[in-house]
Amino acid sequence: MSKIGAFIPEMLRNLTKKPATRMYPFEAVAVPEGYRGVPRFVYEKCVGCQLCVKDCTAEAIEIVQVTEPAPPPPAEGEAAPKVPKKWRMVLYVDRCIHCARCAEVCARNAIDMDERFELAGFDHESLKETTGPESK
Amino acid sequence: MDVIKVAFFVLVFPGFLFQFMMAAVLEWMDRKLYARMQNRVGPLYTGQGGFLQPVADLVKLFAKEDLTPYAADKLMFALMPLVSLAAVCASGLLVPLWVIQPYTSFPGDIIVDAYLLAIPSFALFLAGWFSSSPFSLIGASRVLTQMFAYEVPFFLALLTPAVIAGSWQIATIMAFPWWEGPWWSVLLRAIGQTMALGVAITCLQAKLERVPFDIPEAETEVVAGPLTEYSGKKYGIFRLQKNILMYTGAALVAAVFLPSFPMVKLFGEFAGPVFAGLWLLVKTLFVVGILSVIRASFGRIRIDQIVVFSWKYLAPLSLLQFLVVLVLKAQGVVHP
Amino acid sequence: MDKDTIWIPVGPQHPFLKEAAQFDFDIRGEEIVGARYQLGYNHRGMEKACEDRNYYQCLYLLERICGICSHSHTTAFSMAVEQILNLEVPKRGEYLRSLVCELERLHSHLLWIGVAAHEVGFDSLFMLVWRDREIVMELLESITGNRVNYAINTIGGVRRDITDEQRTKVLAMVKDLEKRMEYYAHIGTNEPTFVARIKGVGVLPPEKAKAMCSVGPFARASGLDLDIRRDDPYGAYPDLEFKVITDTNCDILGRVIVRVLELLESCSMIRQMLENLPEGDIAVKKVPRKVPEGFALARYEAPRGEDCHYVRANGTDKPDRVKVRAPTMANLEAAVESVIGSYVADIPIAIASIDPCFSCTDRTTVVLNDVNRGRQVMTWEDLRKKGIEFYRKEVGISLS
Amino acid sequence: MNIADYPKAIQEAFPGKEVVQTRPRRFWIDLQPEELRGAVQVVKEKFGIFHLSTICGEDMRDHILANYFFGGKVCITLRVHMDHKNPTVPTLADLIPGAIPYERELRDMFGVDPVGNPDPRRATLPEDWPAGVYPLRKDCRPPRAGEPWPTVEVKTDEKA
Repeated sequence: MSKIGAFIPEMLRNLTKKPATRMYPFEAVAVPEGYRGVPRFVYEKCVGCQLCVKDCTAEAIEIVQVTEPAPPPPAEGEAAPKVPKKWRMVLYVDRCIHCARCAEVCARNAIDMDERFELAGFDHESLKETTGPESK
Repeated sequence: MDVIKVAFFVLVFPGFLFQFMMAAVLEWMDRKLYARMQNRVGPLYTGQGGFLQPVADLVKLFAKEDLTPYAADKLMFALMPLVSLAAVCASGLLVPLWVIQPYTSFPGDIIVDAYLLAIPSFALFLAGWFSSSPFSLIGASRVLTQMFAYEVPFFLALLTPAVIAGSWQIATIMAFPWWEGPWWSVLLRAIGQTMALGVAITCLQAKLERVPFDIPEAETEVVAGPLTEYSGKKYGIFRLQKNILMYTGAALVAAVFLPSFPMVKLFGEFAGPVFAGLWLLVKTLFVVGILSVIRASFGRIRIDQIVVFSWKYLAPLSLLQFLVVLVLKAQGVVHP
Repeated sequence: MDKDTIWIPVGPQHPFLKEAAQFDFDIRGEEIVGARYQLGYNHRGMEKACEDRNYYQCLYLLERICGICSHSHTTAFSMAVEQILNLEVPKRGEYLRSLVCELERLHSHLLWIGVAAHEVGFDSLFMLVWRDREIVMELLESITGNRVNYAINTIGGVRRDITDEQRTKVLAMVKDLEKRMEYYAHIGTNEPTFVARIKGVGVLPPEKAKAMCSVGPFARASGLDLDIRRDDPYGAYPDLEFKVITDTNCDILGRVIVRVLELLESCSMIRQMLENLPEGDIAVKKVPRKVPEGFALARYEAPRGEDCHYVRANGTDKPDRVKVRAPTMANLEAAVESVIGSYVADIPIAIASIDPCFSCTDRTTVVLNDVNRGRQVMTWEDLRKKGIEFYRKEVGISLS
Repeated sequence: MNIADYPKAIQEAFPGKEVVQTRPRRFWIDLQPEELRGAVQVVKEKFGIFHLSTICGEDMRDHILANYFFGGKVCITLRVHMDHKNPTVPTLADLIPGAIPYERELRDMFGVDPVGNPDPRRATLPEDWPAGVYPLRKDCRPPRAGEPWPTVEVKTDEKA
């Protein structure tokens, strides 16, 4: 059977309760452990296999080889010193959908997720992040 | 000198400026209470505790672009906000902030006040009718239907204290010595008054078009009803009008139904009127608080349901209490 | 249409629609005499886009079909792909999938109750229900790493295990939430203004629900005993004990009752799953990237009803065809028909009673310039320029 | 009926047809368009499956395929093979009113004409979508990121 004003007691009780609102932009909100933020690139580990590029749904990752000046030609009779290739990641944060597939697929664990979530900018260019060794 | 006095009376106190302030304060209080009842914080950042938020909203609306639909009647579309604002401001002048108010207190002012309070609904109807959009038309027809539902019980409820006091002047009704007479007569009068207060507050809620009676402006059904096409300054004026209406309506209900005390006798010629005014404001706040609780605790009903509710329960109830009062009066127990 | 009838357009933009869709109603006075709907405002070309992407890309793309039942779409899709690959998902993986599914059902139904209350102007109930929904959202965030797009599924299992700490947290939450839900059930069926708006409104008789192929709580409220979790079991459901809630009211009150009771049922399922969580792997270790030729249909009980995914594989790492049938598509026609004969005021709540999700329903379009009509797709820059020009000329304001 | 009894019963109900069973609860039957309505009657009356889950069109390059998924305790899929040039299929609107939106979608996306469908409107495509372009057919390819959007010169479909 319906009762008129069935909700009034709850309403009046709420007057004495602390509001549930969080003062978000003024008080920081902690993210839980394991939160999927933005991919973080550890360029020392990357071998340039491009698996993350292939699996990225949003096509937000580019892995480019760092072009370095050619090493000095080896002296006579010596084998050329092996220069490891270096890779740089260009991440379009505006396209990233934070699914963490790149981190999962990477065999060398060169990508993990950080805990950033306040991502906004006025244009696409400001949301383009490049991580990798400085090209000399 | 007299001109300046009248101008001060109309424009500053208790005229437009004072009403504007009261409207802002009451809107802030209503929003804050409503939010707290829903476990939210409500307005927070403009002024102390969001106190200036209503004013800020109004300033924002006045700065916005003002559009008039191509198909609308330009004159009526522009005129209706002003007409309704003028009507509620005039009705605000009739509220006796101290015991006898100059210029506007006269025998029969309660009738004038009740009619002035009905004008905004008509203005709203015309505004919706002349803006020529399907949502406005539906909203306009709902405004009128709803008005027929609540206006009669509201008038009947207002009559009760007038009949008890035997006067059509709000100030005289307020000055009526309700504590005099044998205890059972006081009790019977109090019961009649309480019933009338309940009817009046329900009707006031309907007049203000707030939940559960916000049928003409039901956001999820007809966008904003008659105000769908309004924007900028004109919408701002309608909003201001609604808030002033909340003040004047609540003040009228508080003045005639809630008990007053002979402040002049108690505190003297000078301090008495000040205390009378403050006491009326306290009562007004109380009425607005009840309105907020009603707004928070119910859902919106349908237009057919409000008509049924009003004619099945409200109108018989108001007739009943009116009858009780008439019988008491005929028995001579009302006048001590 | 005679001259007494007014046509009111509801949408594509309307306060009661949370997403864009077009409804046309013919009304006479306050009564509705005709209703039509038109979809297509949310087409994003997902089915077509899937044909150009590999299975993992598809998985996370399909998660973005809908923000509320994101887990439903990924589970259904990975179930279909696993069927083609003949993969057996480990028991623990199945349980975790179903756990997230039931948590998602909790938050989806709580969301719906809030929306339904808002549609009838009962904003206090809306605020309080959504406050409690936030608890579920936070739990989902801590379990899966995100509030909305959980991305916990992968082909062959799930990606994250649940810790003991999270397990106790979920169990405690379920206990708290059950109490609140009983209270909301009490309010939803007792508050006179709320009940007056939902009782006897949007009536859909059982025969009609059957003929219109309705699904989910919408069909169950009309007395149809349909539930994929029981009829075509998947995941952890064969091991669980649960009732299929049906109601014979056939109106919106029935849909409220069904959803509220399903919340309680979900709570009990979550408890069962967490108490009997099997040990072991959570996903298949080696999943081939190329899927052999084949086809499969996965059916899944999403919070809103049956979700069908059909996948055809052609031997490469990209699917040949992905078909998604979201529950709203099945229910919308019936919901629109059930409005006819009621009042204008009932439109929002009657349409909302199927928990519509137009993003789920629409999925394809490509914008082309139509040369014949001289219409052109305007870029954002062009539009901005045109606006500034307009204001300079017509209003005399310089905005640049 | 038990799940184990279904394969035999379905084979008996569709004599002369090859019934493919991929999972315990999934049955696939190939049909010609004119056999569809009879098969739907059989599914409805013999097995009591009244729920049409959806209709899924497919472009198989050499022909067009429409899958009718009937879902109850088991899912029986009727697969209708149609000609690529002028695909038509009889409507199910009178047997199962719930099929109307799916048939409209099929018409929009694949150009399959459901003969007798009472609703001639577009289902999901915009009203000024060019006639004769069916987005889910394999020859219609959307541009990828970076490619220019195409401009096609076609006559606008006026009836929509």
